[in-house]
Amino acid sequence: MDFSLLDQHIINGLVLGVIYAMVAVGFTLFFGVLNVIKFSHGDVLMAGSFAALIASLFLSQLGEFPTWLNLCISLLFAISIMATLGTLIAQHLVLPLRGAPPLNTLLITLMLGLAIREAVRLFYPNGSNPKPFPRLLPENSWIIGTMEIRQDTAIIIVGGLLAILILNLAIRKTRLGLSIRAVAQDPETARLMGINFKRIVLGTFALGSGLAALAGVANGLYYHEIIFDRGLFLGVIGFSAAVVGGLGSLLGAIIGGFLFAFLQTIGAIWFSVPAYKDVFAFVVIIMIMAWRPTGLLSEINSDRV
Amino acid sequence: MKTSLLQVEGLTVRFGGLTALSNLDFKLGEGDLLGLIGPNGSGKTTCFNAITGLYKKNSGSVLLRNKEITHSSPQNIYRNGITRTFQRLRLAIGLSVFDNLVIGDAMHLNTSIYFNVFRRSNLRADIKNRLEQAEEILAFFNPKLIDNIYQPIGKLSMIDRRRIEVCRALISKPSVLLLDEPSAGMTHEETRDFMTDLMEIKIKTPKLGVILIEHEMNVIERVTDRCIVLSYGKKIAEGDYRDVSTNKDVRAAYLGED
Amino acid sequence: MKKQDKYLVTYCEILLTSTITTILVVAFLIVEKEMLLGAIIGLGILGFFIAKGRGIPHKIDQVYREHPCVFYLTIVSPVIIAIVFCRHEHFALFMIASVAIYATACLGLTLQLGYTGLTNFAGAAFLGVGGYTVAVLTNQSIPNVLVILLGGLMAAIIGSLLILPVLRTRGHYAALVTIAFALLFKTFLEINDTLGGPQGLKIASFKFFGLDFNEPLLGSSFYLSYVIAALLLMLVVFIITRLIEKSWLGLHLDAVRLDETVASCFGINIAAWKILAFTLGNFFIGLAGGLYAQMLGHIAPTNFTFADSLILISIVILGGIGNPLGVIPASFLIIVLPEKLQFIQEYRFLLFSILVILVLVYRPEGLLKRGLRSFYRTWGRERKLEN
Amino acid sequence: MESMLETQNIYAGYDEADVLTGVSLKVQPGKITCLLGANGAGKSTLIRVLLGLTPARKGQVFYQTKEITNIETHNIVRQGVSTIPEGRKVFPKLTVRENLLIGAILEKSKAKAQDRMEGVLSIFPQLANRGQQLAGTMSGGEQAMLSIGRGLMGAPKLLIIDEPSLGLSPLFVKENFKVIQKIKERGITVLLVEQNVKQTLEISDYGYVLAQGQVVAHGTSSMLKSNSQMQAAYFGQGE
Amino acid sequence: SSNETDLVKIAFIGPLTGGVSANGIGGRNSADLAIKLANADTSKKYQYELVVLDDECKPNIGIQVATKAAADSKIFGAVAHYCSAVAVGTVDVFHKFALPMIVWGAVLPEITYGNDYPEIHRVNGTMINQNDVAARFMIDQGYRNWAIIHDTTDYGKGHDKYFTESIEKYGGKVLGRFGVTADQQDFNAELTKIKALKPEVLYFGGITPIGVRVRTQMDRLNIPALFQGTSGIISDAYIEGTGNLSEGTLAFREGDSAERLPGGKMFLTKYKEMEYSSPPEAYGPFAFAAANLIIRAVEAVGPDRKKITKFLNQIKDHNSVIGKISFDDNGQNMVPLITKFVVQDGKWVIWEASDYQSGQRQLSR
Ligand SMILES: Nc1ncnc2c1ncn2[C@@H]1O[C@H](COP(=O)(O)OP(=O)(O)OP(=O)(O)O)[C@@H](O)[C@H]1O
Ligand SMILES: Nc1ncnc2c1ncn2[C@@H]1O[C@H](COP(=O)(O)OP(=O)(O)OP(=O)(O)O)[C@@H](O)[C@H]1O
Ligand SMILES: [Mg+2]
Ligand SMILES: [Mg+2]
Repeated sequence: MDFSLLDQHIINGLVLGVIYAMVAVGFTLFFGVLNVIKFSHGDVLMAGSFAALIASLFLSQLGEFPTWLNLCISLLFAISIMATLGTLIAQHLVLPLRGAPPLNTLLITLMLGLAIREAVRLFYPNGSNPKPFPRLLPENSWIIGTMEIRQDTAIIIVGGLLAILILNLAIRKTRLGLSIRAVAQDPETARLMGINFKRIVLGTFALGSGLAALAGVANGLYYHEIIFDRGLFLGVIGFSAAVVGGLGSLLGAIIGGFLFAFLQTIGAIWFSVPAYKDVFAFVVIIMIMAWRPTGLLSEINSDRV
Repeated sequence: MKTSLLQVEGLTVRFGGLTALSNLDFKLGEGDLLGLIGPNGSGKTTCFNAITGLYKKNSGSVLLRNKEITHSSPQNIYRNGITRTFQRLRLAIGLSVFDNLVIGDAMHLNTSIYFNVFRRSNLRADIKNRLEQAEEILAFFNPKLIDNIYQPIGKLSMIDRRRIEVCRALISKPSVLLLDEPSAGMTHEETRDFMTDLMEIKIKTPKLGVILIEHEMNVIERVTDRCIVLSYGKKIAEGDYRDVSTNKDVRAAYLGED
Repeated sequence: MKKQDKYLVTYCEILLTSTITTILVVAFLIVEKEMLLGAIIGLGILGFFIAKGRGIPHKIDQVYREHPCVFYLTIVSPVIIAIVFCRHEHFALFMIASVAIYATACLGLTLQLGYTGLTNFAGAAFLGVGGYTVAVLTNQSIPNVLVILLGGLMAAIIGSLLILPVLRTRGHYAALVTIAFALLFKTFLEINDTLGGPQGLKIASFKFFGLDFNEPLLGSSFYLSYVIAALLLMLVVFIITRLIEKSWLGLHLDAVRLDETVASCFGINIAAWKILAFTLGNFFIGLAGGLYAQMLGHIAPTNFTFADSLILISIVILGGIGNPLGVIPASFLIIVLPEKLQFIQEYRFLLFSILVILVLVYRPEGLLKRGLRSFYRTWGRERKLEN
Repeated sequence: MESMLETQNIYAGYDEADVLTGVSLKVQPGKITCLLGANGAGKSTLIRVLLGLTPARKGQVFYQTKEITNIETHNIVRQGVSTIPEGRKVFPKLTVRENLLIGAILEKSKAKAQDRMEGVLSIFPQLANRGQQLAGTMSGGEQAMLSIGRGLMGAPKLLIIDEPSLGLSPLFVKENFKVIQKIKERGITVLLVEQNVKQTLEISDYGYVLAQGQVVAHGTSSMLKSNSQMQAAYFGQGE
Repeated sequence: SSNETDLVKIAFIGPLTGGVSANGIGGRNSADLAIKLANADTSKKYQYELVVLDDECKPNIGIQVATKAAADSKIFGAVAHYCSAVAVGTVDVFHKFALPMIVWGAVLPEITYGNDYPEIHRVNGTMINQNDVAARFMIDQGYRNWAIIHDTTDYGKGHDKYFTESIEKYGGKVLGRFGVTADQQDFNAELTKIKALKPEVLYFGGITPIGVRVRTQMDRLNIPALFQGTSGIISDAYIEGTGNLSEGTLAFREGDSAERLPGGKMFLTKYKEMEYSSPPEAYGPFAFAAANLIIRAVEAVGPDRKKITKFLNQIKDHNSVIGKISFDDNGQNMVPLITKFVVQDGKWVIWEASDYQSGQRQLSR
C-alpha cells in the first residue's frame, strides 16, 4: 500500500473520529440527565451550523473583519443561540413530560428534530439546498516527515479534542457535574440535597446544545458545506458511538467516535463498493454489542439485590 | 435427627478485594428456623444471593437435599424449591397485587401458547383457582389485603408490600424460604403479628426450612431454633439465641456491650 | 326500574357516541376541502371534551366489560357500515387498509416493546423482510395466503439473527443493535442488485381462490378486498396480542420487563420469553409487511428506512406504550394526518411534528394509557357481584 | 418561644384521597421533636409536605418566621434544612465519597466540605475505606449509614430524619441514637420519625403521635411515655 | 357541450419535503405557473386547478398519493414524479385508474420502456441518451480516464451503468467506480483512493447535495481531475453550494436550454413575475411543459381521461418551452437534443456559448 495514501487515510479518519466523538459526547451528556436518547441532537447540531453561517454572512456584510474575529463571533453566536434553544426545549417540552415514560421524551425529541429540520429547510432562503460554509481557518499545509496536514484539519482535531476534554473535566471535577449525575439518578433526592433540579436540567440542555453547535461549526469548517438534513444521520452515528463506547462515559464516547470513523474508513478502503462501509461498520457494531453488551467501557453495574 | 435440607460448605464470595463471605458452613434441617444475624455489611444478604445463584461463588458448595446446586441458575434453584424475599422490596409497581403474587408460582403456571391463547375456558378456571389460592395466603397474613387483590401494588403501604413479598415467596410451596429482614419498618406490634403468622405457616408446613435475617433480637429470641452470627463474612458464633447472645465476640461486634 | 332507565340512557349515549365518531372518521377520510376538514377536526375535539365531561369513556369501558355484545355492535358494525358506505372511495379505502396494516405491525412492536421491554428500532426493516419475501414468492406458483404467512415467517427467521445481541443487551444498548440493523438492511438492499436494487420489485396482485384482489370486488373499489384482508389480519393479530396479555404469558412478559432479577429468582427463563416476544412480534410485523407489499404492488428499499422504523415506534409511543388498543387511533393519527395535511404542501411535516408534540405535551402518557391487567371481562368485579 | 418549624392545619394526599387531614405541630429550636405513629399514618407524607415534595392542599408551613408552604424543595433546603429520607435514597451510581460530597453541595468551600467529611467518617468508620465503592452495591445497613452521613454533611440548622435505624444492627441502632443526641448537642434542631418508640422517647424532648392523618396526642416525651391513650393510638385501633 | 367555466383538476406530484424538495418545489411552481397562465387566458374553455401532492420521494407514499389523484374523478391528468423509484411504482396505479400522466423529472428508462401502458408519458429524456452524448463529447475533448462516484439510488446506479457502457464503447477507460450512499457526508476515504488512481475526469452520477459534497472535498484533497456531472447537478444550488469551485464543471441534460427557446424565455420571465420564493431548478421547464400539454389535451378533447390519453399519445412535434415534444409508442418524448453545460463565472452556460468552447478558457486536465 502507498504510504502517503495511508497517511491521508489516517488524517481523514482522525477528523471524522473527532467530529463523531463530539456528537457522541452530547448524547452521553443528555443520557446523563434524561436517561433517554435525544433524537433532536443531530438537528440542533445542524441548526447550530446554520446559525454560525448567518452570523458570519452578516459580519462580512458589515465590512472587513479579520477571519479569526469572524470565526469567534460566529461561533459564540451559534453556541449562545443553540444554548438558548436548548433551554427553551427543556423548559417547555422536556420538563412537562417528567412523569411520563422516558420513551415519550424520545418521541418528543424525535418530532422536535423533524420540526427543526423542516423549519431550516422552509425558512432559510432556499434552505433545502446545500450551503457553502465560509472558510474561516487557515488552509496552508504543514509537512511533518512524509505527512502533509492542512492547518484547518489540525485545528479541528485539536480543538475538538480540547472541547471534549474540558467538558470531561467539568463533569468529573466540578459540583455542576456532580449535580448533573445526581439529578440523573434520582431527581427527588437531588432536590433534597438543595440542588435546583430545574436549573440543572436547563443548564445541561444549554451545555449540550452549545456543544452541538460547536460540533456543527466544526463540521461546517471541515466540509465547507452544510445542509439541512445532515442532522439525523450524524445523530444516529453519534448515538452509536456513544453507546458502543459505553453510555455515560465521556471517554467511551471518544473511543466510540474513533472506532466508528475507523470502521468506516477501513470499510471504504476494503470494499470495491464503498457504500458497503456502513453495512460493514454496523455489522461490526452489532457483533461488538453481542460481545460487550454494555459497551466497550462498560457501565459499572450498581444494581444489587 | 432431622433430615438435612440445605447444606452450605466453605462458601466464599469476593468482590474485588473485599471478601464479603468467607468459608461459611452451615446446615439447615427440615422444619428448622435458622436466624442469620450480624452487623451491617457482614455478608448476610450476600449469603442469600449466593445460595439463590444471583452471585457467583468463588468457592464452596451448596447442596439441597444432598443434590448439588452450587452452579445452578437462579431459575433452577427456584425450581428446586428455594424462594426468597428481598431486603429492598422488589415488587413490580405497575402490576396488581394478584399479578405480583401469582408470579411467585411461575413454575406451576401453564405457559404453553396453545393453552393460554386457545383454551380460554380452561385458563379461566385455572386463574380462578389461583385467585383462591392467593386469597387464602393473603387471608393468612392480613385479610384486609384480599380486598386489594385487584389493586395496583403502588397503593399499598410499605408494610403490606412486605407482606405481599413474603406471600409471593410462599405461594409456590417451597422447601426452603429465605427471608431478608422482613420486619424492617414494622412497629413492634406488627412485627409480632407477622412472626406469629410465620410460626403458623411453620406449623402448617412442618417440613419448611426457613432462614431469617433479622436485626430485632427479641424476634430472634422468640422464633428461631438456632442462629448463626456473621461478622466480616465469617461465622463467629452458632447456637441457640441464649448461647449466642452471651457470646463475647457477638456482644462486641453486634449487640453492643452493656 | 330506575336502574334500567339509567342503562337505557347509557346505551343511548354510547350509540350516539359511536354514530358520531363513525360519521366524523368517515367524513375526515373522504373530505378534501381544508375548511371542512378543519370543521371536522374542531367538531371531533369538541365532541371529545363533551364526551369526557359526561364521563362517556368510563361508561363505555364499563358497559363493554359487562356486555360485550354492545361493544361489537358499537365498534364492529359502524366499521362495516362505514366500509360499505365507502366502497367506491378508492383512496379512503386505501388509507383504511394502510392504517390497519401499520396498526398490525405496531401490535408486533407492542408485544416486544410494550410487554417485554425489548426495544426494536428496526420495525420497518422487518416490515421490509415480509414485503420482500412476498415480492419474491408471489411471482412463483405458491398459494398467496401462504406467501404472506411465509413473509411473517421470514421476518421471524431474519430476526433470529439478532437474537444473540438482543438477548445480551438492554435498553439503549439493545436500541443500538436494532438501529444498526435497520440502517444496514436498507443500505444492503439498495447496493445489492439481487433483490431489485434501489428500484425495488414489482409484485403481482394478490389472488385468493381465484379472486384477484386488484380487480374491483363486487363492482366496488380495487382496494375493498385489501381493506377486508387488512382489517381481518389486524383483528386476528389484535385478538392474539390481547389474549397473550390477559394470560399467564402476558404476566411472564411483564415480569421480564419489570425486573429481570426477580423474574430469574422465580424461575422465569428470561431468554426464552424474550425470544418468544421478539420472534412473534417480528412475525406479526412481517405479516403486515407482506400484505402492505401486496397492496402497493411495488416495493423499494426507501420504503423501509430507519425513519420508517421511527414512525412505527412513534405510533406505539403515541398510542400509550403497551396498550394494544391505543395503537389503532395512533396509527390513524400518524398515517392519515400527514396525508390530510397535503393541502399545506411543503409545510405539512412541520405542522405534523408540531401537532404530535402538542398531543404529547397534553397527554404525556400517550393517547390511551395502559391499565392494570384484567384476565377476563368480569375481572375485579366478581367480588362486587357476589356481594 | 419562637418555633423552628411549624405547620398549621395541613391537608395533603395522593390521587384523590387525603392522607393528612389537618395536622398542626411545632418543632422547638435546639430540641429533638419526634413524630410517632403506625405504618401508613402519614408521617412520611407530612415530611414530604414540609420539604415541598408533596403539595399541601390546605394549611401552612412556617420555617423560623417565614412561610414556606409549597415553595420549591431546594429553596427550603438552602435555608438550612437537611434530610435523611425514608428508604435511604443514596445515589446508586455515585461512589460513597461522591454521595457524601453531594450532601455538602451547597458548601462552596472545598476545605469545609472536607472537614465535615472527616467528621462524618469518624462517626462511621465503616465508610472510611469504602470511598470508591459505588453506593448501589453497599449492604442495606451501610447505605443507611451513608444516608445519615450525607445528611450531616449539609451542616443544617434543622435535620429531618425519617426512620434512620431501619435495617441497622442493634449495636448501630444504639450508636445511631447517640449520634442524634450529639447532633442535638451541637445545637441542631431535629425532627425525628421512628418506629423504635422506647428509644426515641428516651432521647427526644417532645413528641407528636399521628394516626390516620391527624395528631392524636402530643406532649413532652416523659408525658407521652406514661400516656395510655397514646399507647392505644400508636399501636393501632386494637388494643 | 360543456359549460365554459367547468373546473378541471390536474394533479402535480413531486417531492415537497425532504432532501430533494428543492427540485420538487421548483417543479410545483412551474406547473402552478402553467395553470395560472391558462386561467388568465380568456380563450380557454375550462377553469383549471392544480392539486399538489407530496410524494416525499418514497415509493409507498408515491403510490398513496397517486391513488388519491387517480381516485379523484375531477382530476384528468397528472404531472408526476421527480424520483425514479417512485415513478416505477406508481405507473401501475395510473394504468389501473386510466389516469393519463406525464413524468416531468424522473429519468430511469424503465418508467416508460418497462411497460406498455398508454397512460404513461414523459417529457424529459432518459439517462441513456444523456450519457451517450456525454461520453462522445468527453472523448472528443480528449479525455480517456475516468473515476466514477455514483450514489446507490436508482438514479446514480443507472447513470453509472449507462455512462460506463457508452464510454467503453468510445474507447475510454473507467479506472475505478465508487458507489456511495445518498446520505453519506464524508467522501475523503473514497477520494483518497481516487487520488491515487490519477484519473483525468471524475464522473459523478447523483444529485446536487452529494455533488456539492464531493466537489468540495475533492478540493480538500487537491485532486486535480475535471468534475463531470449529470443532469442531477444542473441547479443553482450546485453553484451556490460549491462557490468558486464550480468553475469548469461539466454536465449534460436532455432538451434544449430554456434561454435559447422563445417559449423558454417567456417561461423564465413569467416565472420571475410570479415572485415564487424559489427557482424553477433544472426540471421546472419540464413540469411547465407537461402541465401545458395536459391543458392543451383537455382543451382539445374535453375532460375525459380516455380521450386525453389518446390525444397525448398522438403528440408529435409539439412546440414547448423545452423544444419539440414527440412521444414514441411508449409515451417517451424522443428528445432530439442533449444540451451540454459548463459552469462559467457562477452560471450554467451552454457549452457552445461558453469561453471554454471558444478557447478563451481551458478545462482542467
Ligand atoms: N455487588 C457488590 N459489589 C461490591 N460489593 C458488594 C456487593 N454486594 C455486597 N457487597 C459488599 O459485601 C459486603 C456484604 O454485604 P451484604 O449485603 O451481604 O451485607 P449484609 O450482611 O446483608 O448487611 P445489612 O445488614 O446491612 O444488609 C458489604 O460490605 C457490601 O458492601
Ligand atoms: N406515592 C403514593 N401514592 C399513593 N398513596 C401513597 C403514596 N405514598 C404513600 N401513600 C399512602 O399514604 C398513606 C400514608 O403514607 P406515609 O408513607 O406517609 O405513612 P408513614 O406514616 O410514613 O408510614 P411508614 O411507617 O410505613 O413509613 C399510606 O396509606 C400510603 O399507602
Ligand atoms: Mg442485607
Ligand atoms: Mg414513612
